[in-house]
Amino acid sequence: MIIEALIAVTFLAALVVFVAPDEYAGRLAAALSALPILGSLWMWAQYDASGNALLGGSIAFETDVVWLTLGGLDLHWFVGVDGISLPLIVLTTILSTLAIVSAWTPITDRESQFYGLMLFMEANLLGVFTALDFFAWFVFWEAVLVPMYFLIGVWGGPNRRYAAIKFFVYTNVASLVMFIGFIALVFGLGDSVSSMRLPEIAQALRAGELGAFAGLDAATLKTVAFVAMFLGFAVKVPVAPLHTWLPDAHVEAPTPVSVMLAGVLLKMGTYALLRFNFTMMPDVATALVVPIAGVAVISVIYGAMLALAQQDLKRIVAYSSVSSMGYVILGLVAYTTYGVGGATFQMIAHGLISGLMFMAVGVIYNTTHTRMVGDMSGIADRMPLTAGIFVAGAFGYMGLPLMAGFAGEFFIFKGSFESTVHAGMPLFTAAAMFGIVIVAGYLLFAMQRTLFGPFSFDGEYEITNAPFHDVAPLAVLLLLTIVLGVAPDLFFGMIQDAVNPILTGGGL
Amino acid sequence: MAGILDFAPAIVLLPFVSFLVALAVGDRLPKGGAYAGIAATAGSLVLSIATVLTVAGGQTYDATIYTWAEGLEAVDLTFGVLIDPLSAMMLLIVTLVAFLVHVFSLGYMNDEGETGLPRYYAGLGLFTASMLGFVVADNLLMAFMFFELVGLCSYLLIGFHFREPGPPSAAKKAFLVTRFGDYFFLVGVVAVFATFGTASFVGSESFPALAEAALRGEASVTTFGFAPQTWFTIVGLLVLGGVIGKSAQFPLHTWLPDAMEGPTPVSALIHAATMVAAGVYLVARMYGFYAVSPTALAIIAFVGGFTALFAATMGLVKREIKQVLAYSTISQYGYMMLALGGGGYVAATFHLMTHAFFKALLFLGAGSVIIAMHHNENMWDMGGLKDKMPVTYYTFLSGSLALAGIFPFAGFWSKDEVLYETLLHGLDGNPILLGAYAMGLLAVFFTGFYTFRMVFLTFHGKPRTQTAEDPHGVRWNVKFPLAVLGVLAAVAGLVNMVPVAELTGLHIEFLHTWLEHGYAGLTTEHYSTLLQDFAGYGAAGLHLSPLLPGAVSLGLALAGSGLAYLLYNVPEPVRHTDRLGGIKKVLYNNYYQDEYQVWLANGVTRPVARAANKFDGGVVDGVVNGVSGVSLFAGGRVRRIQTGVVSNYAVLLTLGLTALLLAFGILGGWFV
Amino acid sequence: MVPPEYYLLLSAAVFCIGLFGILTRRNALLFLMSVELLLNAANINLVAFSFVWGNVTGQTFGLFVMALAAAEVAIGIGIILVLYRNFDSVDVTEATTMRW
Amino acid sequence: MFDAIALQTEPVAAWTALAPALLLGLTGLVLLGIDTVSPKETSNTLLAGVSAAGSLLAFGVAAWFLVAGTGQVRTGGAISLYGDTLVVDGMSLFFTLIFTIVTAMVAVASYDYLREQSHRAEFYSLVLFAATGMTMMSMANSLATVFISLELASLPSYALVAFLKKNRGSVEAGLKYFLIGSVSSGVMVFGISLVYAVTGSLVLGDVAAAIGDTEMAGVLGMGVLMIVGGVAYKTASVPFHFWAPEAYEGAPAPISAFLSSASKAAGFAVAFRVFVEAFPLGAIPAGVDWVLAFQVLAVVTMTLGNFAAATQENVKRMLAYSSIGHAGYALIGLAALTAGGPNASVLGASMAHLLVYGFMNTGAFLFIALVEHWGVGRTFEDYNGLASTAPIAAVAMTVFMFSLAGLPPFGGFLSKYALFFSAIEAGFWWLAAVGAINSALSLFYYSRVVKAMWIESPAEDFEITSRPVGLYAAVLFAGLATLLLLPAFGPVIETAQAVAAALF
Repeated sequence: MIIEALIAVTFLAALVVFVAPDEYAGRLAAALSALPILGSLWMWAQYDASGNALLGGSIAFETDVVWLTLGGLDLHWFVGVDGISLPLIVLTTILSTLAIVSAWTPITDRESQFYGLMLFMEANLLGVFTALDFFAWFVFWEAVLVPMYFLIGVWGGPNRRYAAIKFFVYTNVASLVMFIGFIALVFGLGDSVSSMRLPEIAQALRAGELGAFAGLDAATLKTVAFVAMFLGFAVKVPVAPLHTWLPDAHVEAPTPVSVMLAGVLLKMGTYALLRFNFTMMPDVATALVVPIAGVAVISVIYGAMLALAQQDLKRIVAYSSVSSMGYVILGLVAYTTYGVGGATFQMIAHGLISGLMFMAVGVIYNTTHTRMVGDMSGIADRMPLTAGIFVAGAFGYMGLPLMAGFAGEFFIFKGSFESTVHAGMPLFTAAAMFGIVIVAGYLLFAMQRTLFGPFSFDGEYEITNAPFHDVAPLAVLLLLTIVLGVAPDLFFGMIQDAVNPILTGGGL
Repeated sequence: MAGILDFAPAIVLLPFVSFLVALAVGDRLPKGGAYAGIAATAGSLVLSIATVLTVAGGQTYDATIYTWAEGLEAVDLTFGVLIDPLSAMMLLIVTLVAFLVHVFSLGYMNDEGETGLPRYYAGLGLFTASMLGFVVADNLLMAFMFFELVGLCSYLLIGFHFREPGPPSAAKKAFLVTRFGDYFFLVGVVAVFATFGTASFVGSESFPALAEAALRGEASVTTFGFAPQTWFTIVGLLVLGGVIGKSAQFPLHTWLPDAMEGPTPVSALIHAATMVAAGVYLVARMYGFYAVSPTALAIIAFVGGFTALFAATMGLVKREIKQVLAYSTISQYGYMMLALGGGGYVAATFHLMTHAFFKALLFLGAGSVIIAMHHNENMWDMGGLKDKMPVTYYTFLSGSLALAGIFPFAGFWSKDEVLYETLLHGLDGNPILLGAYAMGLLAVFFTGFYTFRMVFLTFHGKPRTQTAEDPHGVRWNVKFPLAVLGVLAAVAGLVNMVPVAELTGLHIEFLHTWLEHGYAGLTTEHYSTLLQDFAGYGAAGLHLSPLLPGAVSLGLALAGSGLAYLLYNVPEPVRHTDRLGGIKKVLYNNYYQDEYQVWLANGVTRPVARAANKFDGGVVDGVVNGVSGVSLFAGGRVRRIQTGVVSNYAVLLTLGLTALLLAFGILGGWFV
Repeated sequence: MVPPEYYLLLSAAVFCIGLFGILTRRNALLFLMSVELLLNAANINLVAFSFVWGNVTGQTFGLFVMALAAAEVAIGIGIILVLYRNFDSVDVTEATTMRW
Repeated sequence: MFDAIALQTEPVAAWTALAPALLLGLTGLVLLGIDTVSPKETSNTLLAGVSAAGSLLAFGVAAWFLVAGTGQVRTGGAISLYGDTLVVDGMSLFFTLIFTIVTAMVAVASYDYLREQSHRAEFYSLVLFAATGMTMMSMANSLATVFISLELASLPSYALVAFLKKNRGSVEAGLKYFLIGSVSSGVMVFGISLVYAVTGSLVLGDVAAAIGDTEMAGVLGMGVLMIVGGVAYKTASVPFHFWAPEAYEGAPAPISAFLSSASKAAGFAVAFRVFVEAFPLGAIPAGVDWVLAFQVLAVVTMTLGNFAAATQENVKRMLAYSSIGHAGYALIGLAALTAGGPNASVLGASMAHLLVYGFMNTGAFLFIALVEHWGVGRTFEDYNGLASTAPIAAVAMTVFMFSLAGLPPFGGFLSKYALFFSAIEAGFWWLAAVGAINSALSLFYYSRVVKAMWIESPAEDFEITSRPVGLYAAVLFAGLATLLLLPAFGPVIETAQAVAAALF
């Protein structure tokens, strides 16, 4: 019941905050959002399950009741966690609180609505990462869009209307495509499944019980469904060339929302890819390894090149997210312990680091009211602490050893280089790895131009050290990044444990 | 197990603690945390000496101290400490130089009233710790991780004066160029894991051992469809990428001269003992892996020889004292690479050691000169300083003699052995080595020239500026390190006097004996067998007396120095290098190396990025917006059907019905 | 006796005439009358085939249709009346304030 | 379980199964009675109250019957009345629920909407008579009763649309609605006559029995297609949809709600019964492929509706087009039928969608009524910043919009996805795909309303003084229902599919 409690508490918190007066909505939201953190940490401490939730492993904190019946299939309220979802839950709760705190400065109107929506989004995210029944999961998956639409649309920058609707419609189309693909798959399984519970479907698919459906023979149906679902999730990740909603959304969104968007929402895509495509249909995934690894490499390099061309700090970080998530795809398709496990770890690592970077950019923006590289120089002179953390975060983003980013990336590189799914994997890996040079390039250029050199700033704002509650979240994130970088086993153990079952059987 | 070696991790941790202290409370400590750093490095130094002594006693140490990532049904990734003669010697060098640099910094930074000292000492501490961690690393992954941390520290320290335009840019360049090399290194690490399933340096399960076994057909490893030796060569060269970057070998040497933007003690640390040495040390550390691949060896040797000459020529015409030293550094590390490639494992280590001493000395000496000259580095503004600052002068002189390779100073012995080994193996019928040797030999002449051009311009003749008339004095904290190093630069060579041994028959090549100890797979004998079996070095078994080659190189060194003496040891030296004309311009601009690399970065990459950005905005996003645009346009057209005139509705309704009727009529065949 | 196809043709003809009227007449009343033609075309079928099949279902339904036609006209006239009040004409193409 | 069994075992009491319809009709008469007793000072409250009470009572009875099992398989199947021309079964009761609840909401909302109007009694009674007609439609088991009940539903609607006699828009809407309606009913009745010509019967069962061995497939086909036309008119589907945009835009907003929710549902009720009972897929001659016809109509209708809605400036008209689009979705219920396929779940999904649609769409139109009541303009721009002055109502409207767009956590999400789900189940994944594309587009224009209310800032301050109780009550009730239909969707879809199964 802990999971239900977690989600319910967060929903209630959202309601409470929504009706709370604006003056202390922010403080209240932060305080209330501490509860989910405690809950998730308690789960982490109590976690005793092993194996992959979808492939017969034991499921922690499980609940399973029938919700309704549709087309002869039971839809369950079926939630639980395993080594893949638990780290993401911890990430979600922690990042949400930090994002809320980081919102105290920039968000100045309709606060109660803002924080209410943030908590509402957190609740749905928790649902996404815990639900193990397709329909329940899909409800949360779609429900995340609603608060995000408002958060971008109401509190966003000048071009927020366009960004919000683009995000809204683009990702919604993706979900529909994915939905059709998955449902076709379910009916292709025919009587071998009696419900929409993901474990049932995953095991049936890996057992090769898929039959012909709607005029498509089993093999074709499987491939078509795989592609449809991959496209659907790829938009969320986002994988180039389906990424164009992201920069707009990030640039327009207020900092805390960017943090959640980059830190958690993108992980929904990779999490779903892992849970659905790569867990359920490894045979198709390995058959399509070349295109998949191809788009992964393209995302890495192309995204990094785009970041290199940006002048807006936030756009730089936004595009670099595209780049970093490309690594995750590469790791997933490798089908090795380090590859898939590293991809999962990289979700957490990138969640922390991109959150850190967006917050740092936000703190700079709060003081300077500009994000343009050309508008400022040498601000490390006036806000050394922020600059210092910015530098640390940037090096984390470049994959500095003993920070979480390096762990994730190295695991992925190791795993995909030694992968046997395709003879070309070492080449794909080497190509993708060049991203670490480009990322260093654009981040170093950006820092040199903005933080260092003689101080100059053409704006009427007084540039001083940021308030404590702006910098504190940064420090926390930096600390977490280093802790995870020094001791990746905090999560990596349970991740591997949950990932390994995926790597055997199922036509591999 | 010997107690003292169990404290080896402390050697690494002490400076790290000083980093934390300086970072946390440095601004509340006297001297901005300097004492913490000095104490820590002193402690490390003592421990290192103890370590060396223990190792001399024949003990070694290899233990996994931390499992970084425990693999489930996969390999573990661990941190371990490996203490053998090589790492012990390197520990000594690093801690000694680091300690002296900390002391010197009191004079160079504190006394000069620099701001941000906690940041500076934190940087130094972390830098030392990272380097020591790299030195004791017992596997390639750990080595890489600390290698990267070293890079980070170099970024932080070179960019210490971040308020000026120059340093941040230099720091960025240093990190970026080395990062480019590290990219290949990382690919190499991953490849090593994929090939051998382990990355440890030592033991029968270490990857060099496995490589050897594989070539001897005693083990099988994944070679991705290549012949084992070919694949090992590829992997070795990938790792070498990182070496070339960090050790500033051609073509990735360009960052180093710019790195002179950093505070001079930092330059000393970087060039003498830490960052740049890391590359060469890495090759020595995994020498067993390179020894099995003649191609890799040849490439290493050739790159080294070429770099030695190439950098030396650039050093000829520089105006700033630190620039000369920078190019000399590149050149000297070229020698070490040459030695490694040429099979002179001991020679390389030897030169690594002597160079550490005399180059640290030269940089610190330059630092003290710069203090005296109120941070003016232009040699043409100096002159006649030898009377005003004798300590600096004589120590600097000792260092210069060592650098130029003049008998009996340290540099002579090591450089001489480098060239000797290379020649020896070259004569086995290895033309590439001979070519590399020729370049190395030629570089000796230039080295002598630029070294003494520097000395004479700086210290001899008449003072050419007001500041040179009465220079700013320096205190004990500057003189003490100079003194220590000055002595070492003079005598360090005595530990390995191969030619003398040759003459007298005495066994006084201590370094050889020193490096014959330790783990079976990491000794000089083992390496020479490997070289003989796989690279054919020494296969012919011909003997060559070291005397003649020694004499030749010494002669060249003297010639170079002598020419410098003739030209520059005069009261009013003139810019003789102007006679070189166009060549000088080329040399002065470093063969336009920077230009083309900057062009690659800004002239090629950025336009490509901009093009990609245009493409992204225009095509990729254009499609997205196009779809919505088309839909809305279609919607705008569709609604036009609704004309508002009810008669039209009736018409359309009828037409629609009729269409349906006809379509289905024909489909269903009603009209037959 | 008359074969049933003829009834179908007749009713179809009447239906088409009604439809033609609907498409061509702009006067609301004429439009209404044309609609009546449609209904009567249906009645023809109903009555005729009631005779053919020999049951009275069709005829009964025919009566219902007439009744409904009357009711429809009643409503229709009312609407046309307010149309005239508001648009000063009974031309159905006049009322086009709402479109697209 | 009460005496639901008794209801049908004792023939004398069989007519009591008509209770919902009778209650609605009686309420209408009572209203007229009240008006005749005191023509001058009839209290609006009384009228609204009576009509609301009557329809709610009917709702209650229908719900009770549904729960008790009246006319359902578990109690011996459909109750057939008057020579099998009317049947009371699960489906009719299910649809009755939709009609009655919508009627109740409309009645409550009209309390405020009609405050300045005269002839209120007529208004309410017309609404109730129309509702009666719709209930009859859901029970009609003979083409004759189908046509009569359809007219009984239509004729009051014409008058209601044109109710605002001084308002050109209302009158124009009435005219167009009436003219197209009369033409369509002419077409439909002619179709019926053709079917009669072929089969010699009007009772659906007998028709089904007779079509098997006919040599006049062509005539039958024309007849069937013309009945399709009649249905298409009632459900506002292409090509008989032309009346809808104007009628919904011009009519008093509560009536727009009534027509677009209840009347549309009634059309589907008729369609489901007629085509499943009278022209079963097994027995129908090869040439007469009405499923294909509905597939064409479904695709064209949803596409046209959504595309046209995407570029409207007037919110009410946008809703009108969106309601055409939703007719397209619901048509999937007929378009995805296959001989021996999962027809029950397809049909049931469509019914469930109509129920949810009944709440969310009614609510949306009633919100428009509220805004008209405030005298705020009708375009998107006029809605700018509405949330700041009327947050509660704005929240409700947001719920309706997102639910119509098919976003969680609202009923519309599950009903729409249940529809696509069953379409794919029946193997018509392409229908689902078209639906998906359309709903993506619909997300765009629905969110325009939300954007206007929440994101845009008002041009000038509204002077919103009143907080009309009735409208608020109705809107909030609809909003709450839309929200609760997500968790409570289980019983809805299961009932719908169970009663749909009884048809096959």
